[in-house]
Amino acid sequence: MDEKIIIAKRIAMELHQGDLVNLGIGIPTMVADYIDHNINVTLQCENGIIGIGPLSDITTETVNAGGNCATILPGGSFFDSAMSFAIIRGGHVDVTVLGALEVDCEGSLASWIIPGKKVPGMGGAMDLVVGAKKVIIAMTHTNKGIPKILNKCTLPLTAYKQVNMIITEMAVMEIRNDGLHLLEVNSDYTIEQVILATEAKLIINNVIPMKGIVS
Amino acid sequence: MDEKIIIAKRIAMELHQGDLVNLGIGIPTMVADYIDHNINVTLQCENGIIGIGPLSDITTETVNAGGNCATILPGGSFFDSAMSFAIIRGGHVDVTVLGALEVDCEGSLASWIIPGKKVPGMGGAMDLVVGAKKVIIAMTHTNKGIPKILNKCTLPLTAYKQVNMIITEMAVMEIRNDGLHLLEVNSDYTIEQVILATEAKLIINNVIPMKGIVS
Amino acid sequence: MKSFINRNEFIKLLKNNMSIMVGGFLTNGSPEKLIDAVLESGVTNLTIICNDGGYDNKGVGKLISSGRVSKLIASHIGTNPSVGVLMQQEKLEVELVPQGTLAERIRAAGAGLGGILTPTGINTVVAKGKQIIQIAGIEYLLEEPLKADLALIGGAIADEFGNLRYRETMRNFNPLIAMAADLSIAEVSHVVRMLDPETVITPHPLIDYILREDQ
Amino acid sequence: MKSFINRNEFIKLLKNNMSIMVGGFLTNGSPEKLIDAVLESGVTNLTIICNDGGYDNKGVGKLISSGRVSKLIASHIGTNPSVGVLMQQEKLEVELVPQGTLAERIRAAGAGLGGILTPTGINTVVAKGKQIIQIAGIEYLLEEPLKADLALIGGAIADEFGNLRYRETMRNFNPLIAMAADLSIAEVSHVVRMLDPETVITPHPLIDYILREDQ
Repeated sequence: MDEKIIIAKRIAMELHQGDLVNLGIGIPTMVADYIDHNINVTLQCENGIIGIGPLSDITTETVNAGGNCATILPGGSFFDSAMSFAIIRGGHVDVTVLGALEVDCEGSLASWIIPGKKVPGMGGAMDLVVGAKKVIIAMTHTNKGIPKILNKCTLPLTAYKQVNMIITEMAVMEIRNDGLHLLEVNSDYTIEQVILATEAKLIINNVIPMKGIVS
Repeated sequence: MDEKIIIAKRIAMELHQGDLVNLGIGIPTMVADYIDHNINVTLQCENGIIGIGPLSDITTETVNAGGNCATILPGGSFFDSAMSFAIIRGGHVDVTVLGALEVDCEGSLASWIIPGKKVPGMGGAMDLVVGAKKVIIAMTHTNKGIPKILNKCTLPLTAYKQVNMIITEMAVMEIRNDGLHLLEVNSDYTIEQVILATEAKLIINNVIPMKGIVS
Repeated sequence: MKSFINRNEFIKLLKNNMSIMVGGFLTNGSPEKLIDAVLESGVTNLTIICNDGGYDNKGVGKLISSGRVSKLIASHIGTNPSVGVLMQQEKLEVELVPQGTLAERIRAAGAGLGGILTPTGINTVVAKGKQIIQIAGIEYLLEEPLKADLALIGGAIADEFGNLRYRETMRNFNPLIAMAADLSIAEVSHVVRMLDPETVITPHPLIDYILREDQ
Repeated sequence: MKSFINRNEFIKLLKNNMSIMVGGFLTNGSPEKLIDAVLESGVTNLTIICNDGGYDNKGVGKLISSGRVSKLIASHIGTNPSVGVLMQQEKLEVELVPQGTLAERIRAAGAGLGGILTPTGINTVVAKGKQIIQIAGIEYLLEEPLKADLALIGGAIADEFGNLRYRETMRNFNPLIAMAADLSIAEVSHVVRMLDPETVITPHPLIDYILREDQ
């Protein structure tokens, strides 16, 4: 199974009936395809829509946060950017899923700038990770072997101590008060491989096989 | 002519084409009846309406700031209280007309509380006088002979240095940087009578008869 | 949205000492059925946050007159004589807040802001005990967010998803309180299948329950 | 509302060194005709405030690529390569603002607030040089209002009074900038006699001019 699909499928299992969810660009967007059809999850985009549906082949004036034409599902609504971020910052979004360049064991993340190289800007990410009740990072475990899960982020932060979970193709990790817990490991990998691919110290108690992977 | 009508008629002359205006309860409400029919003035109420029209004999869900059933005119709109006060505080209201218990020559006013006697509350008055571009006080010149236009307000303030004009049945006064100017006097009164009825020092240069009074 | 509930289910959510935000402006847009249910429930020692004290026998005034309210946070209390009487008897504590500040403090709580800076109330008793911050040479009061346990919303139309619209000036504080309480419950005049996404005022994730009429 | 104006009358309002807020999110809801007119006018050294840098040949991106912009205040610049190039050449100054903070700073200017306290950006470079205020034990950044000389609004429907509606996600920053600039000009797809007062998003007193199509 493609590693992006592994990540997206596992994250979809973190969504629950009635949740209002923001999915970032990239792997997070793919999560929508794997949500359990028996539950109602409402997706919102920070540009001002609740109830965003699948992408649209025809040009519409409904766009997602990536600027791509999309649809609105029954029960949806449109609003302005102040209302959108009032909803986000005010804690009304249950889960936000986004990618990151680095995450650390304190739950800080870096995702919006590589000084001297690339400055896309933070967009709505800083507000989303501060405001959402649960922040899940969706990313490949390493950057071609170089750890991205660090003791301390080296790049400029998107937010300090806001991440709750990290889900990669190798493992599911949770940030708790005492540090970064390894909860689940993809059975294609050993715990040792995960430790090696992770700079941050992992707290290991009761590791189970990563859910959602049908081998 | 009734003194309330004198005040309302004169204030109506301060309104100009395109103005967005808030009229308080009492004499200010009467101003609406005397606006020049050749100009478009839009009235708003702080409970969330632009384009409020005459009172309604039948029960409606459109009420004015006094809670009375009213109508909405063509071009009007409804919105919530945050938007309403964004418009008010943000300087988008051209003129606000309200009553006062006391006004002083610095432009401070007191209108919402008589300690130990009456505490109606400030409602939207504090925001209106701070936010509107022009603040006009509509009131009788004295309280049964006791001056209400003072050197310094004695009651708890509604706002400090926000009033631009005071219009009474006796006179039209303007608060400028150098003090309170007497601009117009109702020809039923002498300048001396106005001075006697006013505690605050009046700056008197070029007094003309009060406009809008047909003797 | 979670679901529709009936009067008895709503009453089970109520507890003594709760803080309750109630929509409405001089009872226009007031959720009378929910207020009646609070009255019937017998809960007491409530903190009520509402634009005004309503009338003796209408709106939050019913709760105040019945002695169920120990604290009222409002901008205006002049229409309900019970408020003044209970204040004098020291049975009711009243915090008067300028209307625009009240709206903005509620919005701040719902929008995840730590506070707002307003010019309203500077140099008045409203400023007492509050931090004053100077921005670009102008003084502003730092006003803190206002949250509640419960929001009782007077809506007009709900759809089956829980989206809300209001009618005419009934909107006032209703959309604001929907965001600022731990639990938000709306009563509406009628329920439709689906509202136009362009005209939804309160998106369904902000509403927890809608009162169902018992026949 | 003042009146309808044509392209040439609009161009006469433009000056070098102006600060201009432009609606739109990745050009969805972007006022392309007004932007083209700004381009045609030849004005330069502009400060542009917009959610993002648009695309090289679309939205505010057109102004940036043409070298007319000396400062850009935005949340995201990754979609327009010109922005990065001009930044490196030190021909363009960029201030990156988190999207929710940008929306709230613009709203604060339009609503007469001296600033807002947000948790977004705490412990990141966004906090640099800004006042940190602790409320109830939590740290917030004090973010100041953002005003402009001109707001260019991408509307959908105007009525003859100047009230505006938007379409789908085109709403985004448009209603916010309408309140925060000295002069606000909207372009719309069509004009109707009168909008339903319940569905007006931007009330007419907030709009100075509407662009009339030259045939």
